[in-house]
Amino acid sequence: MDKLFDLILRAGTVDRRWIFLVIGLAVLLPLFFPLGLPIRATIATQKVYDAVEALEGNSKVLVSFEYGPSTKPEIHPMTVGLLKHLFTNGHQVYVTCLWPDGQFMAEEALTEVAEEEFNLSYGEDYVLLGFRPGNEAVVKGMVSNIRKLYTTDARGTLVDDIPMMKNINKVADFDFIFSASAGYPGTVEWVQYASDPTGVPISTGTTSIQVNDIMPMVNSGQVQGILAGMPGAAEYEALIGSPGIGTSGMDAQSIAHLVIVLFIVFGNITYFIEVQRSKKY
Amino acid sequence: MIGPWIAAFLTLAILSYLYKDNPFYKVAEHLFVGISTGYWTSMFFWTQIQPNLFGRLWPATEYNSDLLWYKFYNLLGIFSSVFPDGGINKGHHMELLYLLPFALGIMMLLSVSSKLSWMARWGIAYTVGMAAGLRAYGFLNSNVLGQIRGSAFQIFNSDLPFFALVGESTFNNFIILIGTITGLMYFYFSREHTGTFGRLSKLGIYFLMISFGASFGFAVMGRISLLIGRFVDLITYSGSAYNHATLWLLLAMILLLGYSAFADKNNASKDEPTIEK
Amino acid sequence: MLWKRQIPILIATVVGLSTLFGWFIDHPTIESFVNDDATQWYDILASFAIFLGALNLMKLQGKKIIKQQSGWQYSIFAIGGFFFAIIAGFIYKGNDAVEWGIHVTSKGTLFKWMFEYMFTPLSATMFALLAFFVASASYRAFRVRNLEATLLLVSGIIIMVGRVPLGSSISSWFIMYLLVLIATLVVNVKFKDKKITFGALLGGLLIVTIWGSLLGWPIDQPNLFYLPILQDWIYNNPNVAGARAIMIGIGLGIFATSIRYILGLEKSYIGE
Amino acid sequence: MLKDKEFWLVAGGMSLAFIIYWLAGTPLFKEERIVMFLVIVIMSANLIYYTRFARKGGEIFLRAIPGLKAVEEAVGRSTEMGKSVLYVPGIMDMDQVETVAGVIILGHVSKMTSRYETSLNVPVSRSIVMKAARETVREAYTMEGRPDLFQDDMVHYLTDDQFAYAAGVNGIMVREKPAACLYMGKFYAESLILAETGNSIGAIQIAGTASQSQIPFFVTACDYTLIGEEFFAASAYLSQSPELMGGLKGQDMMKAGVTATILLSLLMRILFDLGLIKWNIISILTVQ
Repeated sequence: MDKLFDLILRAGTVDRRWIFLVIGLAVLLPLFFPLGLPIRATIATQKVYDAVEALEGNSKVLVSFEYGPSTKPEIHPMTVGLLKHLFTNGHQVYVTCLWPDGQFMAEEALTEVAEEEFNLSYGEDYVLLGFRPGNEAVVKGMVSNIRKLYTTDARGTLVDDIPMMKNINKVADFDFIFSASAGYPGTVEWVQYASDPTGVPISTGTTSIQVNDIMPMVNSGQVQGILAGMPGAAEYEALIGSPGIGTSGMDAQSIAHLVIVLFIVFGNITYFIEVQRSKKY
Repeated sequence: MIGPWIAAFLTLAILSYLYKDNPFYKVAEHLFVGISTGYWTSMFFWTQIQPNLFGRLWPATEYNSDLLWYKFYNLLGIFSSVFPDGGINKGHHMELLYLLPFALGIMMLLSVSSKLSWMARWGIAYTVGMAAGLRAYGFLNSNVLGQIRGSAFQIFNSDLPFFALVGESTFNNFIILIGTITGLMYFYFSREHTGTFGRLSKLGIYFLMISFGASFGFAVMGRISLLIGRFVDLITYSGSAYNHATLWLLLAMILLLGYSAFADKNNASKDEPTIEK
Repeated sequence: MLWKRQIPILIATVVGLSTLFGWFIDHPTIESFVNDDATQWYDILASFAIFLGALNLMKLQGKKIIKQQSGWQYSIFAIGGFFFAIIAGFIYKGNDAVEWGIHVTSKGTLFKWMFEYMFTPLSATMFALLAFFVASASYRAFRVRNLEATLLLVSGIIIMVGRVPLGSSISSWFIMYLLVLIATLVVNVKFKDKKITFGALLGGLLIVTIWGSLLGWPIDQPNLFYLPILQDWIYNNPNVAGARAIMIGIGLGIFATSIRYILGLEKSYIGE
Repeated sequence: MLKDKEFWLVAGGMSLAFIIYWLAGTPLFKEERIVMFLVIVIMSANLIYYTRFARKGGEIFLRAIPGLKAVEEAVGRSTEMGKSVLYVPGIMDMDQVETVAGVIILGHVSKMTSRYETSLNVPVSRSIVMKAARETVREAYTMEGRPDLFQDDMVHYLTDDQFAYAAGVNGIMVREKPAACLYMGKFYAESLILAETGNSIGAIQIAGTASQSQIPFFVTACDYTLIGEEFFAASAYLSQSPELMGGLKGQDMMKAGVTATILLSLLMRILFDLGLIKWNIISILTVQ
């Protein structure tokens, strides 16, 4: 028994690079050999899905991209899933960006979903209004008058020449807002300055770390559900029945979490042995 | 075509830090510091100074080449990319009040000379004063008043069950109330944490710890997702469309790092006297 | 001394008071100053200031190269990278169809290329390093040293497992068996009597087994032991309580500190 | 600071002016924000009261904060080991109150390093912070009578970018191996990169931040952490000046007030829900 304990103790003081290696493999291997764990939607994700389902046909939906490449793995699967859902249900999508690099993300998502998968026509089914600097001032500006802020869209077309922009003058003209947010400016600003004052319902998808900040608003009903990080995206993909990057990442995510938990348990076993031994002597 | 190779190299170079501090990481780190400084300098200039400052001082909407003010502007026109002909069209009106931040900005730049370094103080004082005024109100409103309102729940609400794991319940509301008040007690500075007060503040710490644990759990989730994203990119770059960039670079780096580790070992055995224990 | 001391303090006080009380004044000019201009001015100021920083960086890295201090070769990359970004930002657009100004956010420019193939992989990978650090930190620090550390650990683990698909595949009965084992371990440490330990183990296993067979082993019942539901409860209740206490503390701290700056009680930020 | 008589004159004058303004029908006043206005006035008055109380020699007890005691130990240990102290004032600019607090604490830390003749390294991520931090450190060294030890490059700029800054600070840590790393300011995701690297080089680490989502990382990876409000109290503790310590007492009274308000509003709500009073407390707590 003592020998076993010695072995465990020795393993417990292992160089942290071994931990790095194991975590790396725990993430990498499931990407090559998927397990196909079942995905079950949480209440918050279900709320987002229900909110989108509740929209009447041909609704006008504002989707705002507030994330960049460094948080792309968490948020991008959500926006792709949401766009698929919106286009399947035949809604019109208006895209804005509060982050400069959000525009690149929006271009990518729209090309993938609207152009390649759904073959929709720009200006009639979807429009990319693009990035404007000014953080929450942009949100406030859109609430009072979109046309003052956006005279042209991201591709340089005059907004007046875009068919689907007819009758769209301010945020209140939309039926739904979705904010895909990785920080400031993001969901909080949309809720404070756009959704709360105008009463247009809003849903959100955020990075895991931000969920803590937004959750009180979901509980109070200011926000219709929340997609929390990559697992949130995977749950949404499962709800709309179109598995994507989120779903394929979930096996890696589950395994990595399991490995970390095992590390913690193992660390505590060595700690336990150490304490017992120090008591003996 | 060279882009993905560079991207794959930089990704691997940063990851190599996990093994140890090495020349690849040092190159990537220094490059990153340099590029990002240049990136943000350009970004700030083109999204703040040019549109929001110059765009307000010389807006295209009020352009009039007879005015002395715009004559001066035309002189600046040698930098045509920053000061295009006919004023700057960024949707602003002329607001000469913006000469004030302009002046503070110039003073900030002048403070580079050590004799004039006091000039930066004005800008600093402005920044601190503004932050203090805005944040004092904002935080008092959302962090204090907003949270007090959140805690004043309805005890006599017949719609709520007494106990429920999912959703709101009276029991849950009490948990939140007790946690909030005892948690606040932990932050008392002018009282020794002993006796009943100490026990309550201890209970408060327990709530804080649960909260920290929950945040930590969420953070683990987010960070792992990001790593998945990085690996997916690397796998993309290892495809034949990119000439298997990832694989080649990985191989080259492992060889070089392995060689340097080997060389280090030999050096170490030569230089250092052996110590027996 | 007037220029260096009194005026800066006066600026901080006047600006602080006007932004603080500007919130209460119903006048378009003051409203727009508080809402937009005040922060806009700061943004402009900070944009000027970044040139100072860039200069400082170049000075230090340049000094390293000239004096050939250790690792000076790497400083060449820092300086090279900076000038590359400045060229992409101010001198060479790489796409004539795009105007100056929007070239920093448009497709097909050198700036965008730099962003995509240099800036993005670097920052995203640096971010992804956190996955490894988070693992090593939790391995090292999550120990059941005392009740506080244990609470941190337990709530962390429940959230970690409960949020992912794996967690919803774990039956609540499995968790109950696990709890019986842990309880047995605790009993063992406490009483140090093999008989009691064995009795506790047997009793626990029996209770769970009988209960389970009566209910027919539903995966998410009783929901107190079903991780996705348990994590939701922790998250929405004890977590909110702790977070709220910290939030109120921070709010009061920031308020009190800000008032000190405005009243000029604390002025060491300008070197007093 | 004003003398007693002058103080009451000024305070009375301001109250009088406000009453006149109120009676005049409060032109240009956003009346829906009156609750916030009163809260601000009461809280500020409370702070000023305790500041004056302390200045006049009133006794104020403050409990010990372990993290703050450790700061001096950390600097001392660096001195013994002949290594430097690394100070990171967060990654945000001076428009965040946390950063300003971080710069002020830097002032106290640099006093210690000048006394112990320990070298100090402050990489910063914003140019305005560089300017302010430099002035603060210079002043601290001058006040301690060691202007000769001060160099401009002690405070140096790295980059504005979050992760590039983290990479740069990482590099400094693994190459210079400071014996103490202090993180005081506003942090985001880079917090754990810094704290884990600091841990791997075996430095004493003390963190202080009000960034709620980052506190857990510091708590797990650092030796001491100043949590939320403790961080703002730190400069008062370190300065030992009676005014600032009086302010802390004022802060405590504010917390007591908040607790009382929570309980009182619960009670009012019960009375309202039972129909005993006609007025709902929630209506005044809702502020636009």
